Amino acid sequence: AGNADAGPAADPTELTLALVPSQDQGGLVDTAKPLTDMLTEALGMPVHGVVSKDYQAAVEAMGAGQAQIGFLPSLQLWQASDRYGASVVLQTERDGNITYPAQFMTNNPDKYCEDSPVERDGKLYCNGADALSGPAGLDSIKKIEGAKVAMLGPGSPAGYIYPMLALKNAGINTDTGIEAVPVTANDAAVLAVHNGDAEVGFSFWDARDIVMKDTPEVGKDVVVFAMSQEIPNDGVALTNDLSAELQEKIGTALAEYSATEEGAAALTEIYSITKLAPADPDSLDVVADAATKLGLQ
Amino acid sequence: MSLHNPTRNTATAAQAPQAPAPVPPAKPVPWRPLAAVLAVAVIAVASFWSVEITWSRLLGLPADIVRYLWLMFSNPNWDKLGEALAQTWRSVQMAWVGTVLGLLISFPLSFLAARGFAPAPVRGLLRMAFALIRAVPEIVIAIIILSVTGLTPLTGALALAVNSIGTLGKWGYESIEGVDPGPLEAVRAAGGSTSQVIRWGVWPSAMPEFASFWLYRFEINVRASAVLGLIGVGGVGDMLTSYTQYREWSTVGVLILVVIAVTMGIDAVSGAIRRRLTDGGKPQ
Amino acid sequence: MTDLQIPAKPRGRWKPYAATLVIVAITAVTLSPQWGIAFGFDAISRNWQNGVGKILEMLSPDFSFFPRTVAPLLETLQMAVIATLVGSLLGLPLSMWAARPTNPNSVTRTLVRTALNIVRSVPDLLYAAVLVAMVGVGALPGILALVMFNLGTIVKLVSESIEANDTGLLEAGSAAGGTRAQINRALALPEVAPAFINQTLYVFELNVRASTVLGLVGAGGLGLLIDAVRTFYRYDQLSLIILEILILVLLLDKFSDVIRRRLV
Amino acid sequence: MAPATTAVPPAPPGTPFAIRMREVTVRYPNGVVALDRISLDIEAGEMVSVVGLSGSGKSSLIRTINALVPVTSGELEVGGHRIDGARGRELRAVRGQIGMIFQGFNLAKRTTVLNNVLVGRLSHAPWWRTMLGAYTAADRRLAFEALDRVEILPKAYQRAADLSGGQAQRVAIARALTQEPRLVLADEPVASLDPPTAHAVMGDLRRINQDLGITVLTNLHLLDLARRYGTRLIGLRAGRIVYDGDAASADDAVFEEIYGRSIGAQDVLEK
Amino acid sequence: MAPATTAVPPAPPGTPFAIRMREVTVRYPNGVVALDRISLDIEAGEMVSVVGLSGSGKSSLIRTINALVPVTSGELEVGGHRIDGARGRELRAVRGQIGMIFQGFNLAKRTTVLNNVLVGRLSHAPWWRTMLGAYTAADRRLAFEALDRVEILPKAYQRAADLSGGQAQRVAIARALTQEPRLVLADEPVASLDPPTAHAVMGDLRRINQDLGITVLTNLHLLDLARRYGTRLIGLRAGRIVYDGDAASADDAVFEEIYGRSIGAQDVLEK
Ligand SMILES: Nc1ncnc2c1ncn2[C@@H]1O[C@H](COP(=O)(O)OP(=O)(O)OP(=O)(O)O)[C@@H](O)[C@H]1O
Ligand SMILES: Nc1ncnc2c1ncn2[C@@H]1O[C@H](COP(=O)(O)OP(=O)(O)OP(=O)(O)O)[C@@H](O)[C@H]1O
Ligand SMILES: [Mg+2]
Ligand SMILES: [Mg+2]
Repeated sequence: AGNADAGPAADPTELTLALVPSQDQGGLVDTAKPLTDMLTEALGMPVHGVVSKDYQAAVEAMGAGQAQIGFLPSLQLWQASDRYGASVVLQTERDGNITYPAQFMTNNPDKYCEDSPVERDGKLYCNGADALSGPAGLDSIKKIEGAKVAMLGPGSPAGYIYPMLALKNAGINTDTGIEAVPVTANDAAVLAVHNGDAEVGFSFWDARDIVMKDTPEVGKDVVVFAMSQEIPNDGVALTNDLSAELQEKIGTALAEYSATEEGAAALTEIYSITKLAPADPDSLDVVADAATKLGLQ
Repeated sequence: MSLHNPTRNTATAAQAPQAPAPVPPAKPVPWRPLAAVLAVAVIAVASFWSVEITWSRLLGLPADIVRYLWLMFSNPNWDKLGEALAQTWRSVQMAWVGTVLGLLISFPLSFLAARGFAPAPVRGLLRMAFALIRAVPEIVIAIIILSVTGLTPLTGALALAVNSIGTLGKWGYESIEGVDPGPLEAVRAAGGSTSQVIRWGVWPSAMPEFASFWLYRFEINVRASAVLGLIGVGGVGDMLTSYTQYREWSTVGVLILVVIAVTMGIDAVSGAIRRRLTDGGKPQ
Repeated sequence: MTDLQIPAKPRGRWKPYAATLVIVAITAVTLSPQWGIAFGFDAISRNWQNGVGKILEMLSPDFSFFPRTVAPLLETLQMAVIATLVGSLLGLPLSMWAARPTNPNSVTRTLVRTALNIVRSVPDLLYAAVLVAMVGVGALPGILALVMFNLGTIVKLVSESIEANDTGLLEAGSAAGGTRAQINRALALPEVAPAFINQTLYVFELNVRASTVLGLVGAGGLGLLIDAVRTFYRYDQLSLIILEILILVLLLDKFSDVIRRRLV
Repeated sequence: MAPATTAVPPAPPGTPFAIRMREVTVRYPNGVVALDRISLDIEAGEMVSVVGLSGSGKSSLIRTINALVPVTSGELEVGGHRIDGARGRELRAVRGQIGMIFQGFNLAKRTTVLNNVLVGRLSHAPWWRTMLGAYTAADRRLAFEALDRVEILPKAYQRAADLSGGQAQRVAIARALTQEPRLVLADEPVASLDPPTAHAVMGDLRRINQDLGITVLTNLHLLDLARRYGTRLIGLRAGRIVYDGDAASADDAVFEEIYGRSIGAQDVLEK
Repeated sequence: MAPATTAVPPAPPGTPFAIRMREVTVRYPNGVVALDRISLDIEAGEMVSVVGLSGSGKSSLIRTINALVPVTSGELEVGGHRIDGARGRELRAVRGQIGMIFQGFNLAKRTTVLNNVLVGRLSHAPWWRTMLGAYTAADRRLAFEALDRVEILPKAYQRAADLSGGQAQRVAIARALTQEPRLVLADEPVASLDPPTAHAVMGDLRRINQDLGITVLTNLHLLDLARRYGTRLIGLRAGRIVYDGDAASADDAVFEEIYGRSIGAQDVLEK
């Protein structure tokens, strides 16, 4: 435990890293070990890692000083800095992108596709969504009006915030204009569309991969017909009770680690991260804007 | 005295013709139970009628069950067994500490919440507290505690302890109130004080029930770690949800086997203890 | 009377002490920093204000949020009612099957017990996740998951209370030449009724609380709403939802209190 | 003596049951020998009292006759049916004709008196009726008649839990009568009743014996009752029959033989 | 009659308790009046039998004397202590000197005979000892002596659940004796015991009355026992005293007055 009365500017003698794996990716994360091992060595103090799947828990832990380093999804990055003054230092890069799109899927391509679906890697796309980056095909989402839509909880960027923002921008009243079928995981959104519980579903691109493991036909039955605007990737926030030097040290250590070949390999292997890039605070404004527009009042 | 009376066949055969039928009292109409049954029926019908369910989905269920059982158990991923056991041990630790803390706190409180052992205001307050604990979602309790003790297994144990107090307290005062009043009266008649009445009048008869629901709560706590796993304090529940979410069925199968083994183990121990306490462990 | 033939203390009196020792040992291990969860009071004494702060934040419910909670609350109740009803009606005969006095046949009894132990050991979260893959999202997987969960709980609690009760009266049925089913219907049923009704109410409460899980399978209800308000740190709205659940829990407590005093 | 199985034809419907025991031994799983090679013939229509110390085997005797306790060795026949080893449907049919009054009444406290009495019809009514609790008018009439006979008809719709001890005892008797039994086994039916109530109950038993000719076997603690209401007296001691004869002529010497040397001596209390 | 509170000094240690009741009425919450303006004086050292129909108020009388049932109106004094209205420590001290034998024994079935008997020492031993079950050698010796007196010492370490009815009854008596009481209240202590055991128990009660001078008040069903063992007989009917006099001289006319017109008549069973 930290020695509280060692002086006002004293940094804790050990750190806790809270890793909230992005739900918006295809792989399973159950350890923070490579990161904490590396940080322990680089900082010369023990760093404990905790994988938390609850957004609120991680942010509150940072707020209460129980965790100092947070690997958080975009909305929570913004909330941590907004509520508890944490500073966002790094953002993750996947396949060279620091952003990713949300996808609109349907089991009724005849209604939503302007062109005939094309196949890529065993999955169908239409309306130019096969470019695999957003935005694409957003003209077609007006047709969603009145349909049943499978969506995630309001904390999910790809499963809720960005697609809903797109619907709003397309002139649809998101409270009354669609019939929400709530789900809380990306695979469930895909399945809801596949099973016909909803005509349209939101998820990250491309959540169909998860489901195809035991339901292979999902790539053909569920067609992606639009991609949202690009969503900022998750990133790293540090609490404001750490001294500037320590913050600096942590940021550098992480960035350098991802630059080494072995570091990059480990990050890709475990978190599908190819690089940790300096944060672009502006990219979070979009999240903040969306969250305030859509927040529950 | 007629030992053998060949003309008599049965009670009715000879009696029915001449004797007038006895007049039973008017059958009382059980208004209260009838009203209760009616209310339940109305609520049930309303629920079934208003809920939006495609019942036809149930038709495919048996085939689906077979398919998923196959996915889980045809080729279990034994590589994960070690980790599963380690996480189970962690769950058991949290559950154990949570149960022990919970029972230490709830045990005296449940006496204060039982009719006849404390003033009515104390009783009302405690029952309200038990109800409140049960009303707050586990994860919210966990987050409050997390701001005190951080993302550690201790948080998990404390959250389980707080949760346990709500249920154990309720079960406790219910079974205390259900105790046979006889022995309790005997202690009172011998000049026993309230604490002595509890020790020698209530405890001997309530003990098996207490032991059985303490063990049951332990079992619940092992499983409840699924929710706590979400906040990152670990445990087998966390693994279960993650692997299910990413549809790694072969691993899920292994995890289920581990959980079943643990639960059955607890159940066997609890059964043995219960038998010992209720009938002195005599052979069946 | 000075020469009492006091009987020797029976052997085996060390057993309770040994059991206590084992329990203390397990607790020590689980509390220890090396093998267990590192129990300590230092964090609590240092940071308890944090927890109090959070609780204080929750003490002012936002009543204007009430209209938004009505529909989810009804949805949760709807599923809880159906699941409780189905679960308890299936659970009643199974409980009799799983209890020694009402089913002396040890083979079928063990069979039912084992099956229900397995049913009970699978976390509700898992039922929900698997069932949503099988029957799609919505109320159906939620209700099915709850029914499984209810079955396990009811059968365990009710069969234990059958075994704890006096069972001499069942002999009267045997002596009158009744079949097992007849005896259970005519004699065991009225005797387990209070326990059964109470456990059913308890399970109903569990089902309302399990709405967090129902949210997971897209069944909506309070669970989803709780997730939503948590995402935006609306502790005032959260406390309103908790208040609603609390009222429900208190009502159920009251019911079960009345039934216990009336029937027992 | 030759086994009586083949010699005696099953009793025709309606006739009272006789009991034949040949060298019946009952040993409980814990090793206690409750009945020790008992041979006993009770004729149809007799009214027999059984007396003995606590633990002498009175309850075991009655429970063995009804197959609630299995026979360890020996032969037991009730109304011409072999009971030792009988199982399932056949056993239920015989039991259906034996009315049993338990020492502790064994009523279902949480249901009505009437429902308790209708338990006596279980083996006679169709299965589905007993499941639904929808007994025929004839069955209900039998139950009401039995309740009337023991003068407790007004309580028919009360919960059994609300009865006083004497009333509960009478309901247990009515249940046995509702079976239209050919044999009544009563295990200490008047323990803990005050004298007027005790006499009323014993009078009821004598009446069904005399009026209906039903065989009655009663365990009793009270010697004056045994002498007054029984026609035959059986004394048990440590699982063996130590007296079997006329009830009226049993004198104090007989009772001293049954109960042991002297009142208060230590050996009369132990098994 | 003036209230006796101030007139009678509290009994010195060791002397038996007397009982004074003045116009005591007991009404249960459901409206039943169990005792109806009873006035009664029982001298220290008397041996009194109480008889009456089921529901006449015998148990209520005994339970009122021990303050297990509150007095609705009237005055009640035991051994010079006012009982109506007494609470807490004072009441416990008085109760600690009244040995009570319950109708249903009221043993804690799941603990040993010895622990049940040691309940009699609760109000005498230090609190922590009673909590831990760590009684002094002197207390344990008292318990063993009481068990020996009722001839059940060998069962000291058995679970109370494994006892036969008569044995359980004796443990209840031993518990009352272990209190070193100045007054014994016995509620139908011999119901459901066979005659030798019943006489042994009544003999025990008479012995503690005669040898130790302890006041004894016994409810009884059996008139011959009441006549034989009591020095004074009290007849209750519907909550009132209908007879109070010498036990030996109570004849059949007295009993008919207590029990009602005739045996078996319907009205004797109802409240
Ligand atoms: N279920 C049982 N298991 C083992 N032993 C038993 C069982 N029931 C009775 N016994 C023993 O068998 C013997 C005879 O018991 P039984 O109940 O027949 O006596 P009883 O004559 O009816 O006595 P009581 O007058 O107390 O009713 C006793 O020693 C008793 O301890
Ligand atoms: N706890 C109670 N609440 C209400 N009424 C009661 C209670 N206990 C006894 N009674 C009623 O009070 C009256 C006297 O009961 P009491 O137990 O004193 O009778 P008793 O003479 O001891 O009878 P028994 O011989 O059956 O033991 C009865 O009418 C009874 O129904
Ligand atoms: Mg017996
Ligand atoms: Mg009484």
